[in-house]
Amino acid sequence: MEAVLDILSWILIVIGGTFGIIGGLGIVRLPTFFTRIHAAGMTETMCAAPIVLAMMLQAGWSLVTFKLAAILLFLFLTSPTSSHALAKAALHGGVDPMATRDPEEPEEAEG
Amino acid sequence: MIEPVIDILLLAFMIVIALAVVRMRDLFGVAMLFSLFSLLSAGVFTVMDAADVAFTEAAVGAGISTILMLATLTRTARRERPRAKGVPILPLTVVFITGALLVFGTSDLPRLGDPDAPIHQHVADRYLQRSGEEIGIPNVVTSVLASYRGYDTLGETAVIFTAGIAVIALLGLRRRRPRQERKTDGRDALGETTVMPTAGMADERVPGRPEKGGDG
Amino acid sequence: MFTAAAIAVLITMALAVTRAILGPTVYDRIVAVNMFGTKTVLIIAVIAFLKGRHDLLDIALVYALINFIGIVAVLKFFEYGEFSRGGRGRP
Amino acid sequence: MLHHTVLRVVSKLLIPVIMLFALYVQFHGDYSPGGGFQAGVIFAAAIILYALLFGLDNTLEVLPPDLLQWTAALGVLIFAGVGIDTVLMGGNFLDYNRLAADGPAGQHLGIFLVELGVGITVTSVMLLLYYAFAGRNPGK
Repeated sequence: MEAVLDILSWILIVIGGTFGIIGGLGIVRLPTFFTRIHAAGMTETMCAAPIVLAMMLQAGWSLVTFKLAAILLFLFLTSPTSSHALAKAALHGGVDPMATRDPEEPEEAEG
Repeated sequence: MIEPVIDILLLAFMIVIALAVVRMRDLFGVAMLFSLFSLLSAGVFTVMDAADVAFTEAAVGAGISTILMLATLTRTARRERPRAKGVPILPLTVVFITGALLVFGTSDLPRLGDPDAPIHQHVADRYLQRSGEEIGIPNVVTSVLASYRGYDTLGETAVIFTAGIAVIALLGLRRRRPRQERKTDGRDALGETTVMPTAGMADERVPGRPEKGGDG
Repeated sequence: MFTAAAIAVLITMALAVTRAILGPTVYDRIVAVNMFGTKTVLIIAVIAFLKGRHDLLDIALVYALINFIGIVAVLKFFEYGEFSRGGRGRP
Repeated sequence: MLHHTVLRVVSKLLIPVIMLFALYVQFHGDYSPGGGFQAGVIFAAAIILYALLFGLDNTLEVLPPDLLQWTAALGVLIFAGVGIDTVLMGGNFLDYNRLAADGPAGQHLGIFLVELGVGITVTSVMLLLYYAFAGRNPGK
């Protein structure tokens, strides 16, 4: 049982760490704001959730697990919300999304 | 054994951010980086096991101080003034001498966490050993803060109170008219006596202006 | 086990700091700071587990809540340029 | 920030939780990190979040500055009052042992009251600071 939990935790931590580093690379390497917010949003769920879940598996049934569950719940509530609000603010603030790239329009070369 | 690595990395991030703050002209970006700085210092405090300090840094640094900095930015300009030409010899000298003195001073300090350090020789031992029987609460920080050092905490509370009074005395407070109707636009409820926003601005500019039902 | 998690989170933090400093627009900075806040929550939780001091989790919890307020304040500042407007009614 | 519907809904969920957490920090400070200072700041942060999203005027109706000026003083008064009380009961200033029959019980009560005073003052002052900075027109 202990070994199963350890293996599960390892798997979750590897998943979380991988997604975290991929998202970190994404936020540095991707070209525009809206692609970067995608990378950042991905780390906020796919990096945080597996690592916290792994900790919950290691903690067993205790107050610690409850606190971790609360952290996970708050992160899941706040992170996507702030990402969404930020994207919306940026869209209204005039950042070019570059997603609706129309082949007929030639002026997208400047981006 | 990973802890020193975490510590060093967090401190390195702090140095990088501090340098970036010095170089940056956009004060909004500076406020953002300060928020990162306080996040990092809370991380460092956590590594050092200073849970209460980290907690304070978390609550004050990340939340309130960012908000207050931004609120101050709404009252001032968003960009720093461009710096004057030339190398500022005198300030540089002063800064270098002060920095060198501080570095020299650290050579006298005991190692971090040294049990023979002077700070641990006087009352700390007694607090740690007797707190359980004398105060009876598990968190020694709270017992030192609120009981052994109650005078100091009273002083700190008085300082916070005084700071609040000072800021109100300088900036004044916006007051809602008590019988004011619920307006649909927040901008309609500007002040106590003013109708025009500009007029309100003009006389609120006077610091310490006595207001009706005054605050200072 | 948590050492690996700590290293991964630290690398992510380093990359987020890079973007926060480079960030051409303010929005990039805000994204980086937001992401950094989440990673700080994680690193504090990981440190709590590495040390075996579970009361440190309270700090992670308070960050998870407070970081959001900071981001909302930043957005409000950036959209309105002031804090007294934009309540009920037309913003 | 009316058009941020998601933000408003999520904040409505979060604000009570943040306040509850502040109370936990306030009254659980004997056992875990935290205390009056931190709790006061977190509580003020929850109210500031409300003010950011739902407008300063709504907040001013719930917590008018006049009230906050009184509560800011009240916190210090509670703290100093505990000290005066211990003097009246024959001890030194802030000697909580006098507050109850045996030492630790008195200490518990004293620390509870003192932290409450700190929390009230810090919450009030933080909100007053926010009001003072936010409740004015920008100077441009």
